[in-house]
Amino acid sequence: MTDDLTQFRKETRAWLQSNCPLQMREPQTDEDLYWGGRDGAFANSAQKQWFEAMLSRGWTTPDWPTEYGGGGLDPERAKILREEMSRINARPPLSSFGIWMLGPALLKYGTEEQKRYHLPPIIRGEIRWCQGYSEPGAGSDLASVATRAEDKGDHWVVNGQKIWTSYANKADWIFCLVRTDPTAPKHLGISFVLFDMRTPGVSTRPIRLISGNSPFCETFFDDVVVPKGNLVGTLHRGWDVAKYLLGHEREMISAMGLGEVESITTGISEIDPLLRSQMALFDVRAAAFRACSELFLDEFRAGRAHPAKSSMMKYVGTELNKARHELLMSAGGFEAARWSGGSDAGASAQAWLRSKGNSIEGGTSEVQLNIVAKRILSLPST
Amino acid sequence: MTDDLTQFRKETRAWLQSNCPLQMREPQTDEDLYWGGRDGAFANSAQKQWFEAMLSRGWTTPDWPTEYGGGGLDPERAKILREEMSRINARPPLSSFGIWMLGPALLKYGTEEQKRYHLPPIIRGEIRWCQGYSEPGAGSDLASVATRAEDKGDHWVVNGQKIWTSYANKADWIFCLVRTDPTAPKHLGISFVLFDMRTPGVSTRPIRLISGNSPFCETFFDDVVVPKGNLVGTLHRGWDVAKYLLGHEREMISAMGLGEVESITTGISEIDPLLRSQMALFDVRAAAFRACSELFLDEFRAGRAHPAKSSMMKYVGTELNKARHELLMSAGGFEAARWSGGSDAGASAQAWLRSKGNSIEGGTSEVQLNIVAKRILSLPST
Amino acid sequence: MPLYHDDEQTMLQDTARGFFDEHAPVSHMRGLRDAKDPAGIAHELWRRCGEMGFTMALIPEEDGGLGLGHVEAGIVQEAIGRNLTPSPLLATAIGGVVALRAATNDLRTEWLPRIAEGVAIVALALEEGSKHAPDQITLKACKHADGFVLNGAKRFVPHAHIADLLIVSARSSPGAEPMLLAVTRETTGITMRTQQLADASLVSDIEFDDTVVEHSNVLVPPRDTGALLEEILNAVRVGAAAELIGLADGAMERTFAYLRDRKQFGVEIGSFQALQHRAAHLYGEVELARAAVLKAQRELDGGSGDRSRHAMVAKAIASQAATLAVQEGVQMHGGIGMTDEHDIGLFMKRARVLAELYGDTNYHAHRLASVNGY
Amino acid sequence: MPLYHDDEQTMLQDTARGFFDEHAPVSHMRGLRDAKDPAGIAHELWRRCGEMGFTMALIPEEDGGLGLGHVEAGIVQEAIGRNLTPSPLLATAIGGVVALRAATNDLRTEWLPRIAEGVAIVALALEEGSKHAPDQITLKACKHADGFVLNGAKRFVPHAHIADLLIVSARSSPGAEPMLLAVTRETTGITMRTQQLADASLVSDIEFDDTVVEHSNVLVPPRDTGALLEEILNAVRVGAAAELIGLADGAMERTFAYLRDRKQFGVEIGSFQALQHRAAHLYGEVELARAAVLKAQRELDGGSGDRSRHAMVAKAIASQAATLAVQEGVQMHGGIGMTDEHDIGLFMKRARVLAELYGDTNYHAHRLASVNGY
Repeated sequence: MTDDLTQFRKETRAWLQSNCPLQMREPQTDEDLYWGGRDGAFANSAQKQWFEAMLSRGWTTPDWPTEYGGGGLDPERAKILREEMSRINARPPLSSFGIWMLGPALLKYGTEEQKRYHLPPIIRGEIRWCQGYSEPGAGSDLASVATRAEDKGDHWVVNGQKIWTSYANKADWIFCLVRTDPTAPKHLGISFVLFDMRTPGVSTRPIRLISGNSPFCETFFDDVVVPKGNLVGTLHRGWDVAKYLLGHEREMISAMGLGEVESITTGISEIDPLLRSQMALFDVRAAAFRACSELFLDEFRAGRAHPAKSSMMKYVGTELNKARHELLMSAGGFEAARWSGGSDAGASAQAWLRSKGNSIEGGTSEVQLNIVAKRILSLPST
Repeated sequence: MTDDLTQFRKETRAWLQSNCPLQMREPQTDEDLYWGGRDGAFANSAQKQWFEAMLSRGWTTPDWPTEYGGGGLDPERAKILREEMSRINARPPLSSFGIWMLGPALLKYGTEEQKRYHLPPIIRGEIRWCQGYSEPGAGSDLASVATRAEDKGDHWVVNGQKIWTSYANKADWIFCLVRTDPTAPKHLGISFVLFDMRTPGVSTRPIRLISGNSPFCETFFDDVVVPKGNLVGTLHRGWDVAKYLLGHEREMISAMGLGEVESITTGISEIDPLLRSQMALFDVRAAAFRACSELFLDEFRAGRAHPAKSSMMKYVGTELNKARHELLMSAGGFEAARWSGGSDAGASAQAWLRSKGNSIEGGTSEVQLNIVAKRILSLPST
Repeated sequence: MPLYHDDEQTMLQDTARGFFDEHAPVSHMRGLRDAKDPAGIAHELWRRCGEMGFTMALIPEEDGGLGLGHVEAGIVQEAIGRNLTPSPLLATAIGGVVALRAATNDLRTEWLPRIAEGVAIVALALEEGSKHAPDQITLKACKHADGFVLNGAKRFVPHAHIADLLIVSARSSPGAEPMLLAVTRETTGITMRTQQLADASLVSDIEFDDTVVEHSNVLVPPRDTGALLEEILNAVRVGAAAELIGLADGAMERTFAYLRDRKQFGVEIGSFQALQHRAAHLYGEVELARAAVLKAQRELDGGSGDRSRHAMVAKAIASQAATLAVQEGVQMHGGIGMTDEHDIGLFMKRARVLAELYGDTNYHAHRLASVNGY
Repeated sequence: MPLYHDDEQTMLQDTARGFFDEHAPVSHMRGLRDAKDPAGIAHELWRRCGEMGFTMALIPEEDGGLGLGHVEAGIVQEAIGRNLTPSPLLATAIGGVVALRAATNDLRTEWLPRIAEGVAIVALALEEGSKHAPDQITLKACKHADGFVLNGAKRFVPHAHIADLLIVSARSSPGAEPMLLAVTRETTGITMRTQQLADASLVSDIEFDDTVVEHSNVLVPPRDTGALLEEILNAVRVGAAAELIGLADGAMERTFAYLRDRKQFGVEIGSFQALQHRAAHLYGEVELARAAVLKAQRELDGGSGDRSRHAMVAKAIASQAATLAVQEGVQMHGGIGMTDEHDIGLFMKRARVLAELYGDTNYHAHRLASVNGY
């Protein structure tokens, strides 16, 4: 068994070595991500080559079942693949809310038909998904869904508004919480539905953030027709699907994005002794967080993680990332504070401001701490 | 007017110069405090000389009315006296819960007879007081008083137990919260009474702390007879007196004890660069806290301070003092961790452990934050 | 003298807050930003600051000023901070005035009245790197028949592009005593590259290329120029600290109001104890900083020998408190706090720049430790 | 290999916890303290640790041990930490064993079996000052006919007064490669002064006065002694970190139980959101530290080139997490937490000493920064 794994590691390393273009081993910014979708275009030929190589092995989703086009790797092999990719700093070939969020929910709650219909295009990067959870005024209270789906026999008519929909203006399909029973208690009248963003009545408006960028949208539904077959899970029990998926989202946010919290030494020539001290203590935490991410992912993939531990990871990881950007701004001084021109054309300042959203999106730090206190520490409710 | 103050400062400086023995300008530890009382004994002749000199001017209580033996100074002169004492590091001549806590309450709520009876012995250090507020199991919920005072016509019979009574085993009299109306709502059936600790039925038991010292006691009342004339304020309205006094206690704890949060550079020869950074940031805070204490005392004595600001001062000051001791322990390493022998016979470690009580006694940090949030920031209650 | 404001100072505070709240609230700054205003400030507002006397606090009465102190100058600066008002007041009426009123030559009589009137704008060209380091001066001033010739560069100079006068630090040779030169912007041999910082303020990198500065434009103080430079820095550090206090107040007011009003899970979010404790903690931090700033202003006004130390403490802790105020502000506002549409993010950006300006918390804590002998 | 414990390790954890929970809970430590026990440990317990195999994890099978790794040694150390058990296990079965198993001479065969049996106790005499600084070695070892003569002192050596063997660092001259000597306690020329630390543990200052150490007692590793010293330090740092994790767990369990049970104002105090958030934050800090310690143990066992770095991280963050755990523990217990009668204060005292032992957070963060090149 261990020999098999050693062999797998050896082969994987060799395969990556010959298939991952050098350009795909460079550090990447948000702009370098490949999101796929109907309008997805590769930034360059190396990106395309890398994507296609990985896809040929099902490694855009290494641990998804082969029957839908996934890699079918067991947890140990999936970990080896991650480690070997990390070793050469290989970029993920595909960024996708379909992979990170919808896929796991479909694998657990979807019908066989839904899986066959939706999973392969996700794996192949053909359909780009967005998530319709938050609504204006609801904030952390995600279950207060006001978007209504009216029952019209074989379909619903959806009316309402979502907010904080990541890249809704670039997405092909949306997975969405709608209220199907307005008379039931808050958590019990919600359903989880999927629909095409080209359906008549769907429109989006990007939200400008303090960073100057607009990764999120307001999304409006005006008499949108959604076939009944697009329901995932049980009618009125969409909250179960949503919660399951949120746990996954937190795992992804905490473990994928931030597992690689980097040291911040790069590019700083002169540092004052106090900043150095803060960087040193940060580096200790960053190294510990990397270990913690590794442990959590190992536990998670083996089904051993406490279901609420992703909340702890999300809290710690996002706060750490914010601290990292504060330190980078301190280190960079006025140069880092530039909004235009300069060595990085405002990229440092924008990344710093962007990081402030980490502890808000995907469940605020406060919500995560509530979850940890109640579900892991069993502290009493008021 | 300003000339008068300048003249007062000049005279005070000269007077202190000739009357404050050099030994009374040395840094002091808890053991060097003079508490007075029936059994009060001076540690040495310098302490006696200093106490008597200050008393001769009423300066054991500089701003109390002269009719009871106080110094009768206005706020500006009282501040000048404090500044001039601080300039030469003069020790306070008398430590006294009578001065810090009971006196202000008597001045506000006491009858003229009570003031004439109790204030002069406090000012002269003849009677040492202790405070009977906390009860076992009540914790921060001070109003949950179970000690009962049964009405027997011209007197009460008190039965019950107090805890965290500072130096009860050394005190001559106690000011005490007792329940006089068990049927009234929690805050409305409490009275504020005074009695002699020699009254039959009073007994005390020191509590050993983690520091190894026992500044606090459990205090037991077993059919203790308290004359009705010993009631301060209105019957059943003792909570008003208690609250007023708590505000004063917090003021004293935060401003007197900690206004002088010292830098921690003394005696440290070699410090690692991270500790130095932490000390530097501590010194910034300590200097700011000294300014804040000055401002608060000025406002307080002019009657301009928000009544809940003492809670903020208590919170900030005690947390700062705890941080100071953590840094001192880090700086001192194993030497500071000694419990016996060594250069200071465990004094560093004991002072460090003692400091942990700062944010618990006199209202926990959590209680202070609640008060600030509600009374200063007007945040809503649940 | 009690540390709190006296009645006249309290009146001035009411006046200054009233003025900036009315004439230059946050929407004023937003308007200039969105219009990509090339000046970055409203000249009309600057003129009115002169009319109100805000420019005059530190100008001696014989030079047409009010002869007040740093407490008063700080009160105005705080009102600016509350409103994020883009204004050259700090550099001009605090830094510039402290520099020029020390001049023993005609510079004083030439410029102070024009500053008092709200006409002249002064910029402080004291930095050469991306972190505050006023001792690192490589700009070279060589002797010349008519005065000095400057060669080198200054960076990140706020308001330089609209300044009438630049106060420039230079050295005749490495290690020599610093010199301060009062150079008009139109002087031949000066080129500027002006760019925006995250808070939408405009700063300039300035190249000096054989720039001739006449003798009459050399700032000659009665004592040494190094000490004057320290005085100028003390003044602008404490001024920036006051602006940070105002900024922290503005951020806190918005945040606490949001906590009181915003409902989630059916209750006001301000009733959640975890947020209450953080809010109360934040309040304490800002009160600490407020007192430290007031103390420093008093020490500057009293000419205390400890004034540099108090200035360090004030700038260090005000930067820290304001940073906490904006971090908590954005986080407690949640998603809406991340949008450009909401003001709280503007406070965060301005706090970042002000925290750097004239030395951040680390810079001053480090210096304080050195002064304290460790 | 996944980072979490495998089945055998989980079984060992159950065994170790069960053993120390039963035979040496906090009351055991309290009993030794209150009796002013001159040994400071229970010899009977030590012997039973041998029987249980707890002393053997790192001893090679050919020397009578189990040939396991730092993960297993750490599991035992963690169980000790949970119970504040006074034990020479860290110095003996981790530090001592790593030192002695590297010996190329008879020291190895002479001592390892006796450690395995729970008979011999080893102390590490590596410090000379009040802060951890294993490179600062002024203890002098001069060549001599029979070996070396030691002159100088070591300080704060845990368990030295009951140790059979002292592992002592020395130098033949300033700047020379360090030497490690295995000296029996009875050797002529050794005097000890034993005192109590705040956690009631006993440490000794040791004077060496013309102490003759024979050649056979010089620890001769296959490679250089400096590298061996680093190996020993890595091992005890990670071991102390594991003990700190156990200690933090013990403190947290008591504190969270108190939050669940204790009522105030008519409700459980654990229902107050401010305390919930602090508890959850604390949990996260300890989980971070736990993972870092596990990672470091794995890296030590794998002989990774990065193991020193991981050891630094583990000790640094475990010290920090445990410190937070005891601070929150005492504060959340309120008044009762300040009494000697309650156990939480004992956790605070032990955490302080363990935080210092083999380098505190600052020490290791500083070294990490140096290794990381800044």
